[in-house]
Amino acid sequence: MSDSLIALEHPTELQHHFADMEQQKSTSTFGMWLFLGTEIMFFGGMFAAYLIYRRWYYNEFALGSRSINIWLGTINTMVLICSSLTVALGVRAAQMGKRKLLVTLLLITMVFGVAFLGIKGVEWYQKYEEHHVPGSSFNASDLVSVGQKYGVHINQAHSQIYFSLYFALTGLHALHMVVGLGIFTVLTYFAWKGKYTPEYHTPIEIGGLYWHFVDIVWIYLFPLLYLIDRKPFH
Amino acid sequence: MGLTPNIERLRGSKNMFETFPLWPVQASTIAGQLDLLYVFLLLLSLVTCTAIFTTITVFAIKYRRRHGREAEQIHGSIILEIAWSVIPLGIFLVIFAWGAIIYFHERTPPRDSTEIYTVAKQWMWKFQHPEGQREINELHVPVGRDVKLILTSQDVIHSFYVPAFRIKQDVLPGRYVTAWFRATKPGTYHLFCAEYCGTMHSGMLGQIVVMDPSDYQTWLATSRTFGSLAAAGQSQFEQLGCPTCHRFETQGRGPTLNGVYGNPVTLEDGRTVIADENYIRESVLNPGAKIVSGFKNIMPVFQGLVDEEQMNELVAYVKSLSVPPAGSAGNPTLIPPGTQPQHPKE
Amino acid sequence: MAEHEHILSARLYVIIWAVLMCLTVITAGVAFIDLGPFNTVVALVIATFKALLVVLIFMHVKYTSDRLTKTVILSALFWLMLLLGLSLMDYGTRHFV
Amino acid sequence: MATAVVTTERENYINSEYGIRSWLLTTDHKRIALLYLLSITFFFFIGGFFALLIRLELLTPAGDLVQADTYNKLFTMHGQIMVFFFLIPSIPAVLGNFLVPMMIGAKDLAFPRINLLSWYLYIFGGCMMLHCIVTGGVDTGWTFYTPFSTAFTNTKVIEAGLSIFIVGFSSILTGLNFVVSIHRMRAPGLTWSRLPLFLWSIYATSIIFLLGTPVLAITLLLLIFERAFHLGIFDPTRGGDPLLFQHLFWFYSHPAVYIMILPAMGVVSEIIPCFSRKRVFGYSFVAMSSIAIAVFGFLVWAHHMFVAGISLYSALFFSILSYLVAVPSAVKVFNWTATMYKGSISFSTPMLYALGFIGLFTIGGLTGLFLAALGFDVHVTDTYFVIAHFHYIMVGGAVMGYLGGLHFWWPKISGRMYPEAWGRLAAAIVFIGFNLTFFPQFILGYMGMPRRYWQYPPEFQVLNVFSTAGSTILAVGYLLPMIYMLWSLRYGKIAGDNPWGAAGLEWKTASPPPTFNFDETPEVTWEAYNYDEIPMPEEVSLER
Repeated sequence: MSDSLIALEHPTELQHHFADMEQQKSTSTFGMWLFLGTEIMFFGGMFAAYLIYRRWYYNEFALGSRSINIWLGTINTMVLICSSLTVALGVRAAQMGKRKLLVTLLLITMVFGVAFLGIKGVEWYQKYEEHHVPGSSFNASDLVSVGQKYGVHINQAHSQIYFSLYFALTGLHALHMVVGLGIFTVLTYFAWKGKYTPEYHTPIEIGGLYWHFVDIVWIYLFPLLYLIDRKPFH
Repeated sequence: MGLTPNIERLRGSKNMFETFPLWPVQASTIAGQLDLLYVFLLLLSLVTCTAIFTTITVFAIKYRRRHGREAEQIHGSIILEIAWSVIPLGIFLVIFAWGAIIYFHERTPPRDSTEIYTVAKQWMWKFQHPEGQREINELHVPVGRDVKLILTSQDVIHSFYVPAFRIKQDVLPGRYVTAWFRATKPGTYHLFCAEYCGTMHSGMLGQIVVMDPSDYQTWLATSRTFGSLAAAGQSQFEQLGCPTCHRFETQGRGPTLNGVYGNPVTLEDGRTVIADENYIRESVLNPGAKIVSGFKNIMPVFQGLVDEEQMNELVAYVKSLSVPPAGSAGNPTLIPPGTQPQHPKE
Repeated sequence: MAEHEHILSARLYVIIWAVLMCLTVITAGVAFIDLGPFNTVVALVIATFKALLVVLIFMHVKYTSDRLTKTVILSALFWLMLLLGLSLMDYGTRHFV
Repeated sequence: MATAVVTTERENYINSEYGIRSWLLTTDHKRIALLYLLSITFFFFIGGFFALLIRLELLTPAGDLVQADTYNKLFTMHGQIMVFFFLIPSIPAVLGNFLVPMMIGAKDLAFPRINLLSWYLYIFGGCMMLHCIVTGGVDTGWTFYTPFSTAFTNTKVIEAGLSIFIVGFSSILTGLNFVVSIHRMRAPGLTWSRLPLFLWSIYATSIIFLLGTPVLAITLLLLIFERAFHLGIFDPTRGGDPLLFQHLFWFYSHPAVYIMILPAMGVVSEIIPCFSRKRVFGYSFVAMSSIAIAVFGFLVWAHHMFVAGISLYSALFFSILSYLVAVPSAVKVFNWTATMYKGSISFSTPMLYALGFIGLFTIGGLTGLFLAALGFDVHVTDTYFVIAHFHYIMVGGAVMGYLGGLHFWWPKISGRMYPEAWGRLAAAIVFIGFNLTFFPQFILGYMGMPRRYWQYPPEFQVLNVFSTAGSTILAVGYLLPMIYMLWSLRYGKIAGDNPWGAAGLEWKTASPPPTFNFDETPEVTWEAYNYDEIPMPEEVSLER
């Protein structure tokens, strides 16, 4: 059996070990869903740490949460939701075989993705300037004095745990965004080359699934990290 | 590294099978209970293993491959499947209950135990007796008395393990855990560190010397003491300036500590906690964590200012301020808190 | 393939997008109102609702005929609950006895 | 020349292409399986070498062979290499990779390139671990307990942690490939109720890979950050809880035990019917017990922490659940035994390993019941009792299963038979050496000898000498198969397509199989283990 012969019988996108396109597609999609399942557990370990320490050190978590910029957080949430919309529309464009629209939507998605990372960077830079980055230069004395104003005791070490989880969670999320941008660059390239048709656009679909998942993680990170305690102290 | 002496000392331990023992010495009330469970489990395993291995052997011989004999195809039997799921489960639940009862017993020290504070560090054990004796890598206890160990670690996780008593408890940094035993037989027994703790983990050895009560009294009388633990705690308390706020006859800026230990405390946020050793510890090291209702958080943080042994003394002192339970081996020498003579001026 | 693939209308996507945006504003706004312990509850309920919209519509789970996808999602969530629930159980009962 | 090759030997996956590149860039699951076979064998002998050094050190009570620090590194790296670089990938990555596509009648796994990627991740992680060992090693114990690992030791925790983190992704991807393939790539007619039990157990294992490994990954990442930046998440002096690390660690690492044992159970479930010429007794119960073990396995992790300072109530809860997970294991043992009833049993090497597996796994499982009993666990946890128990499961169980499987499928993999007499001899040596090594450790443990001890009180010496003696026998037992299997590659008898007269799709293709496994996609019309319909090959039928 020669490879060229197989290629003649099969659509070019069909890999040799699948019987037909249908099988190939359902296999890839299922694979991505399983991968997203493992991703849930990946973040799950940190959620466990978060829940335990939030219960132990509520005041530190509350004041830590207040010290991060809710406006940037909200805008970023919106940016991600917009990008999810463009991805969803992009998949639709692929389903309908609109190549130009697909490329445009993918590019817009990536712009949103970059914007998200940019805003995230601004937020992190603010934290860096406030010495809220865990490590040797960590200093939460500003939070201690805020705490004193409200009659709440703040232990700096415990504040550091909040910021550690904040940076670990947002950092890991940002890493997923970067990976997503990488995937989308490749997808855009092939979309531009016209590789995706109404019959074959599985990569767009599973790339989209990944992007939406990263969006969902953020949908939870936003309230958990930014909205712990914004209500006025009595 | 002081290891060889430890090993030498262990050589002196008296044992029935000095060179080739197969059963550990029973020297505590729990040891007997545990050995009984062990014997039960051993017999159970023996029966199970014999049954399974005999069946396999018999099958292997009887149904070995021979000419002219074909295997008989059997698909299975629901009844058998249910039987050999449910019957083991029943047996398992018995073992669970038995083990759980012993565990519950091990984890709940009798109320009137003698309390010995233990600090583990790389790679030694330090003991503080209520009467003030201090020991390193050696603990003297009398036969027949309940001894509660209040353990903490100065660095990494260790584990307090006395095989002859069948007790083991991981010793964690940053918090107190407890273990207890009642020795039944005079002798010298191994104390091992059972949780890996670094280079000299296997050198973190000690011994528990169990003595007849009269010998123990002699030992108490002849060994050097620094005054009772609670009294040492009291002087710590004063040196650190605690009485400034924690007053006894009048309400100070901090809550009074009379009768706090062992009782519920209402916190600022409405929660109620029992003031146990860990609560006292946390309230000294990180006072802001749990503010007593009606008080402000003005107490300085003592994290890093008191070491583990001083901490133990303070805890012992605060505990002595509560009326000791009946029959407790408390400290008769301590001045009743209400009659505290002096308070340093503010 | 294409015949049993749902192509949803762009309108639906935009509506869902608008709902998500509104919910984001609401959840940020509600955080400033004192609801006692319910602040967290409200925030998480809104987040879950948003996540559901994304999963069901944007990720097409509502329209898929494949039960396996749903099984994967549910089992991953179940396992997450195991991890969180059983480890929190230890923390929740440490001060008993 | 080409015609000569064709006439003497069919084209198969081994001779279809030549050259290093054709191996290093292959996407053929069978070639990847061989790559794994080579790499895990390498790590097995490194880990085994450390084990021998450990046993030699323990020959005498005083620490006189190596320094204390060296000893601590030895047992740490023995554990890490054996667990993460040998046991976890052993059966899944070698036999699983080789067999899963063939057993489901597919040309390859669902994602062949990801399969190759997971081997490269394994090699990358492995090289990192080797580098770590060569440049100083790590001495935390394979469990990495905090705060020792984060704040006290000055060995290479970060590098070791990273290497395991990377290998973790290798196993996630392998598991992903298996689950997707078993769901989506089965041949026509191969329903779930016709699946070989090996696939059921690989499927169950993959569930653990997928849902457990990510938690280990994130835990190690947090550990690395904690060590690098002193965040305080696991550090009690900064308000963290060291027990949180243990919870997260064991959430993966307890199920990881089932990653090791489940595939071995799958292997045994293939071997016993084949050499008894019988259907498996209670097929559906054996299949479901694999799934039950995988699920219940996630509910019992804190039984590693009964004396660690967890709450009394969660200890009770985790103890009772630990008994629940024992039931499906017991069910398997009973069903295997019943499978032999009225069979036609031959004692070929794979069968010897399978019988050895049942014996050793029974002992390992029963002592697991001891350990799940709370009060009992207090006395023997962190002693040699635990060491003996888990070696009975991991070495007596998993490695016996792995060796049994390797012998069973060796004719398929290589197209040659190994020398049967040597095979039986090695199986016997392994069995004897194993028991001599590890049985005394149960007694040592109950006597109170703690694990990870470089030196020990002299009353423990006699049993330790037995154990060390046993370990040298065991080493011989492991070296033998390596030698005669290499020998058989050249001099072994040519194996037919189905030398055992075994059921299962993998035996319906050539040995060694062609690149795409089957010349045409098979259609399954029979139940698994239809031994009444398969003729017994002549040489097997004569053998006793």
